Amino acid sequence: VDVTNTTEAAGDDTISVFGAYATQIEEPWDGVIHSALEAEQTAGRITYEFTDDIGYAGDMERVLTEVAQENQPDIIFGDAFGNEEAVRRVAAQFPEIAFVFGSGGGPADPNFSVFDNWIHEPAYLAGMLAGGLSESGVIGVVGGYPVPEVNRITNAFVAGAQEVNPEVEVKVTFLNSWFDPAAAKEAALAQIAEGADVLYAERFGVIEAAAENGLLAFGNMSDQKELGPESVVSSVVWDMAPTVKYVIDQVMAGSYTAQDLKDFSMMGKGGASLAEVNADVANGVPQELIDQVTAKEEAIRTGNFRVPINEAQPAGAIVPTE
Amino acid sequence: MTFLLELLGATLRNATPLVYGTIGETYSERAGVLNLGIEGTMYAGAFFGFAAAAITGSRTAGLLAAIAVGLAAGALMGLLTVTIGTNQHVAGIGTTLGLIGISEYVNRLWFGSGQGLSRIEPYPPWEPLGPNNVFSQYGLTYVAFFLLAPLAWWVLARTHFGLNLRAVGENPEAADSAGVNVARTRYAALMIGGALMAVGGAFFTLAALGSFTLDIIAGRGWVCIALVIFGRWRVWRGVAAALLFAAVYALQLRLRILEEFQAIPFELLLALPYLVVIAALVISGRNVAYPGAYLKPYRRE
Amino acid sequence: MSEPDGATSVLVELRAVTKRYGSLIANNGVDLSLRAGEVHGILGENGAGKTTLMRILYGLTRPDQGQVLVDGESVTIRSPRDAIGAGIGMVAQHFSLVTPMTVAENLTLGRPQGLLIDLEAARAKVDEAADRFGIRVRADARVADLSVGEQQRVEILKALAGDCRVLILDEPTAVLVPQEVSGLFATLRRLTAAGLAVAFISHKLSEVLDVTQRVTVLRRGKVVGTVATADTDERQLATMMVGRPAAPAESAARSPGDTALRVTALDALGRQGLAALKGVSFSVAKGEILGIAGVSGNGQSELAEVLSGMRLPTAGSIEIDGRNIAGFNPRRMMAAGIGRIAEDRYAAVVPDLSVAYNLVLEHLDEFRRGALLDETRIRANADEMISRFGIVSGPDDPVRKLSGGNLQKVLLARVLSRNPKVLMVSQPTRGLDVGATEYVRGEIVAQAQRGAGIVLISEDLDELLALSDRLVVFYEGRVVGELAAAGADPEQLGLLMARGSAA
Amino acid sequence: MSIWRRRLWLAAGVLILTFLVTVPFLLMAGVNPFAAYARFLFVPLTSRFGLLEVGVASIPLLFTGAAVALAFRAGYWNIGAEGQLLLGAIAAAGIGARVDGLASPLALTLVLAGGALAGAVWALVPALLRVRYDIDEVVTTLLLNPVALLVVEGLLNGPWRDPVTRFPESPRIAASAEMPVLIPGSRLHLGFLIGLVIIAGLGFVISRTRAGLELKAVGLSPVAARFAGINVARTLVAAALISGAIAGLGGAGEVAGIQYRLTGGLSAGFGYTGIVVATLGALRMGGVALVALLLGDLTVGASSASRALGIPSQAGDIVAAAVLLVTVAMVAINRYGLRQNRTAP
Ligand SMILES: Nc1ncnc2c1ncn2[C@@H]1O[C@H](COP(=O)(O)OP(=O)(O)OP(=O)(O)O)[C@@H](O)[C@H]1O
Ligand SMILES: Nc1ncnc2c1ncn2[C@@H]1O[C@H](COP(=O)(O)OP(=O)(O)OP(=O)(O)O)[C@@H](O)[C@H]1O
Ligand SMILES: [Mg+2]
Ligand SMILES: [Mg+2]
Repeated sequence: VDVTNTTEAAGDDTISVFGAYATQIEEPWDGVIHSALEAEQTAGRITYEFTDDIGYAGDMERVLTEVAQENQPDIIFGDAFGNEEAVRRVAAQFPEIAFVFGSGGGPADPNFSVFDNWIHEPAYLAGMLAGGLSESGVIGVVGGYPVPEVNRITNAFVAGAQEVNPEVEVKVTFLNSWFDPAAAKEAALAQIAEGADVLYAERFGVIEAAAENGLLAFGNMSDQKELGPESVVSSVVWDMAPTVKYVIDQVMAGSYTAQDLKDFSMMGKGGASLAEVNADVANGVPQELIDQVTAKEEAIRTGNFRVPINEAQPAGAIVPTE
Repeated sequence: MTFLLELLGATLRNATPLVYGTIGETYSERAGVLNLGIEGTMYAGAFFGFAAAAITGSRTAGLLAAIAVGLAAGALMGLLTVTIGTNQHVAGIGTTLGLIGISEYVNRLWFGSGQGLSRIEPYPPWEPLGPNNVFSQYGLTYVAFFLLAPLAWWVLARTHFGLNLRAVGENPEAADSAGVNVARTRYAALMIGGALMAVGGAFFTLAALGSFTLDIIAGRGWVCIALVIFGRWRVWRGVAAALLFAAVYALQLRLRILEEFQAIPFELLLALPYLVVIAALVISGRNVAYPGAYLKPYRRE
Repeated sequence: MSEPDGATSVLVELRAVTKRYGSLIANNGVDLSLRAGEVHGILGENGAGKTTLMRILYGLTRPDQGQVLVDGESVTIRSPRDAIGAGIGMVAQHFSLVTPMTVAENLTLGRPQGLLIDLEAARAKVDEAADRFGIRVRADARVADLSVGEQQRVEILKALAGDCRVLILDEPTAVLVPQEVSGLFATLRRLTAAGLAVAFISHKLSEVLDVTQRVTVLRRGKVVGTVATADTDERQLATMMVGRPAAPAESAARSPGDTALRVTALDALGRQGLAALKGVSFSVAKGEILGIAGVSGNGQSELAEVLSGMRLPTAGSIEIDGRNIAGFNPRRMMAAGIGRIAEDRYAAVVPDLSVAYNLVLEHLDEFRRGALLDETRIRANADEMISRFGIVSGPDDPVRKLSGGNLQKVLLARVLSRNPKVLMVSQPTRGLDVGATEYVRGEIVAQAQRGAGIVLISEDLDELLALSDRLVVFYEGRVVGELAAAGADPEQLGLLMARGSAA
Repeated sequence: MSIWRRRLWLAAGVLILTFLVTVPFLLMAGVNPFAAYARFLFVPLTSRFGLLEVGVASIPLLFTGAAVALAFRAGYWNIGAEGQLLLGAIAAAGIGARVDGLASPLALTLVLAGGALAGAVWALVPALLRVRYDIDEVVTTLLLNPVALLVVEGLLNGPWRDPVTRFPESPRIAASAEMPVLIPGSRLHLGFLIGLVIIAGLGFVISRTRAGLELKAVGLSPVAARFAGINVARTLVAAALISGAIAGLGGAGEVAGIQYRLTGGLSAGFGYTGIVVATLGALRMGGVALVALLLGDLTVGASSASRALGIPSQAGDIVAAAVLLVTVAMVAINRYGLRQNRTAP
């Protein structure tokens, strides 16, 4: 890509980036991308504009085309889930623009790169904490839709819990909505009623249920300690900064190629992490459990342990198999 | 037994916003106006209730703000359907669209678009018998069942205002010629109804969650429209309809995570509340008539 | 024309009232005064402006010009609330009652408002009215369950509950049976004796002569004159109204032939699901008019609905040409040869469709080319019917805009153009003025002369006696008497209708 | 012609009032309201691309608007176009994935017919409940919408889940089942033409045929229609089924012309917007077409404005709501005036 060709980058060192999001940016997934790009803009490396709430009903193709034709950015970030074919069609028409999209598919030459929130590693670690902290032996997960990404982190969380406590039972509820915190809370309360005492909040609304009942919870996407200072043990954090930085560097250097950027969303490159364990939760967290998790974290980082990737839809009631 | 008691508690909690919405819509429709603005009014109540509480630090201020927004939404519906006499479907859908748009817009301008949520300390549950029983509910739930429902019924059945309200919804010509101010009565009904809907929305932000997120109402307003018709425009039947819906909703959440129900796709269980209400409507038999002046603007000549 | 003693106090006065609807002048400089203790008749043909004038007085319409004076003071009446405040009450042509509510609730509506409904006060008013004016209704009955006559009494009670001194009655007798009419008149006399003024609108000259003290006649929005009832007669009033004397309906000689319609042991349920027809049997010969007499609510409406195909009988047979058509739907009823003129004209037409379409709605099969409507023939049919039946409207006007008389003509045209074997007519002249009434009755008689068997359901005893060859009397869903119309004794007939037996 | 002058004034009034109502929000976001409006309403119409995309955006609304208008005309309050559209999409995706090897016209016909049939089937139960047991169709059609979405999601999470991406999308339909594009290089597909033909056809049927007259009679006065010998129940069921079929066809069009597969998000509430299209179009087919195009314009314009001016995306919804409300209000005022409801103080 000839960076110097674009008008905005002409005078100085900045390049232009456009964010095109299917959901509103208040939705956590796209919010993570948006925050990372805003940080880069603040740092002065890029100019950043965005449009959101494009939806899944056929508008993405038009909006991307307009963006490519009128804004002519150097890079377009966004999410392709639910609009996969349309996004790839537009990308193919504008090979001089770097398209970097959250996607379940592979990269496409010359310009279509993919990423995803590969946070199954910290999810596994959170699962270990959950398995070790649960006194009832029942933990709960409340997720949006059973899409691969959510299945992946849920299954990793369950596997982590099972490693620490093979007898653990897991309740999994999908809301069939990305936004419905009231439903999420009710789902969590139903899990609590069925015995769950540690909850994984893939969506908003779950931590509130745990907090109200004096139980423990794990946040997702960002560190959500402030939603339940005495309940949130830790959070499974996704950070797009490494991905965004890498892509911008590449484009600036004129060496951008289409690739799968998944590594940048994993723990190894800092794109995924387990938030600092919150010692203030009720009854605290036993040091040996923290040590166990820290050791596993190190093993993952060094490549000595690979968290299994399982994208099958988890059942609503996962019981230990004898 | 504990399962049933816990389910009952969850039912009451889940029914709470529906009760506010259903009674609010009942008031509007008994006065002759279908208020499809309900979804947006609940949404705006949730947001502005939250925003006011977050800014002032007072939940009471939040509740009052929600009420104010509800009154304003009702007044807007009044302007459109009573004063101007527009098509009620478009007026309601437009109001919903606009109120959701405004709430989300202001949310972004005031609370930013970054990650994480702004939070307030929500109303704690009131637990006279200690935690984790049927009577560990939010204040707004007690208000809904022990104050609002009887009061709403009493006002409709026993007060002059209630009589006027029913009359302008059944036969505005008759009410007018008896000296009832049709427009004013309809405005009052819409505004009271709007305030109730908004409080139903604020229940989520001020009590259940303590935070505002997009799509927080998630179609519950539309459900209320169906519940009102199912309840044949009676307060008590509407409350019963809300309880039925909430009970099945809470039940399916519990069944889904039981081992015995794994063979059933969870989507089917999620559909259950809707299907049960339809089935109940079929079983409970024919509909009685709509309010006589339903959907009709009143013009004197 | 001399007027009675002017010393009686004038309660309400209208001065030079003018009301325009577009280019049409509904009221043109009308003067009218209503005095304490009088029943003041207001006469005029359909569309003369009577209702408009009364609506102005009651605040339902604002006049373009002119003044309203109450007790000699000029007042502005903007709404019924103002009118009620000024002591004016009105019973409109179309009742304005909230039918799902009880009588007591209707009476409470709009009253001086406390916080709570005081139904006791309403019940007390009902009792008081029964004592003072002989108006009897059940306070806790749902209005929807009451007969039309009872509903009218509720309307009068409503006006009286507002402490009115001036009571407006717009065509109150159009919906009443003779017994009820005399009851109403008795009430009016007691009201005027108590010092009220009553404005009384009617198309029936005999009634006006019977109950009023003065009469004002309107023609095309203008006052023709006000006369003392004692000084006038039917001929003069008719001449004032239409500019010519009214001709009495004559029944020409007819010779009934074979049986056109035979109804045997017919049972049917009514609106509340209670038995409304109980073993009804009668037959009508070709060329015969059979009148169905009865106090309203004794099964005549249900009979009309059954013969229209709108209500399924639960037992019995209806035979035309020896073929049982009981249980047929409206389409097959018509195909079997029944023509229907329903009691509720507005339920028999689609008000928002044009005259032309309404005229063919019952037999669309004949006005189509394949699936398409044959607009040319529909149009031609409309033109023909409009001129043949003298309907005052264009073919494309929605029937909603038609007056009652013209609407009735549309319905007649639709049915009669088909030359039905049997014609079922219900309340054919209710609410119509003298001219329109004559016309409709003439058409019914002409159908009989053509050889149709006619079932005439009417609550107007004069009409039944004038048109019918034979009468059957309905009482509580049964046929309780059958007699020849010629020489029938109205007194006896009335007893039969009221009690089910002539003894 | 004075009627046209009136309409022109009306349109101008709508524009000006909408503008005034929404100015505060636009100023709040710090943008020039005039520039914003130019984007909202006119910019889409100034380019070939924009115009064609307005057409694309209007396609589902042509179908749902026509479906709702037809049902409402018969006095059948079908609030279920959303669910019927989804069922049509399901059928189209199911058939479309299985017609590989068939000639394109045949494949496409099967897909569309299947969509229409599925929409009609989803409309059948509420219609029967209405005419048989007098069960209110507003409740049943409304509550079946979320159920239809759950059927979609159940299929996508279950048997139809894309085996490659494991994302909840059905397998791609065969190329032969795709809607042909009307204008090369654009997305304007055959569905646009079909929608317009259906609207014209319905308009003709309603105004010119016996069935249309019966439909209107039933809608305006069911009692009088029955009295005149029209089979009211049959008319209602027919209207409901055709309405469902048209909505279903709209869903099939989205699958065959835009998405090429079943997805959970393929409808942005098109069924509900159809109610607005129908009522704002005064239940007339010409009105439906016009309003569908207007809303298509607003859809394209709103995202363009948001993107070009950096206005929060919700501004589009606010403007759309203002346009809707101001339009119905102006139409009502134009027809009835404002004074009719004045009562005594
Ligand atoms: N709301 C209205 N709009 C337009 N014209 C009207 C309206 N109301 C009445 N008119 C016209 O005013 C005239 C007088 O009507 P009005 O109802 O007062 O007559 P009427 O004497 O009461 O007739 P009837 O004996 O049939 O009751 C009619 O010719 C009618 O066309
Ligand atoms: N809203 C209206 N617009 C136009 N004309 C009207 C309106 N309302 C009534 N009219 C006219 O008023 C006249 C009389 O109306 P009214 O309601 O008194 O008729 P009616 O008493 O039912 O029938 P009839 O006058 O034959 O007895 C009719 O000719 C009708 O055309
Ligand atoms: Mg009149
Ligand atoms: Mg009349």
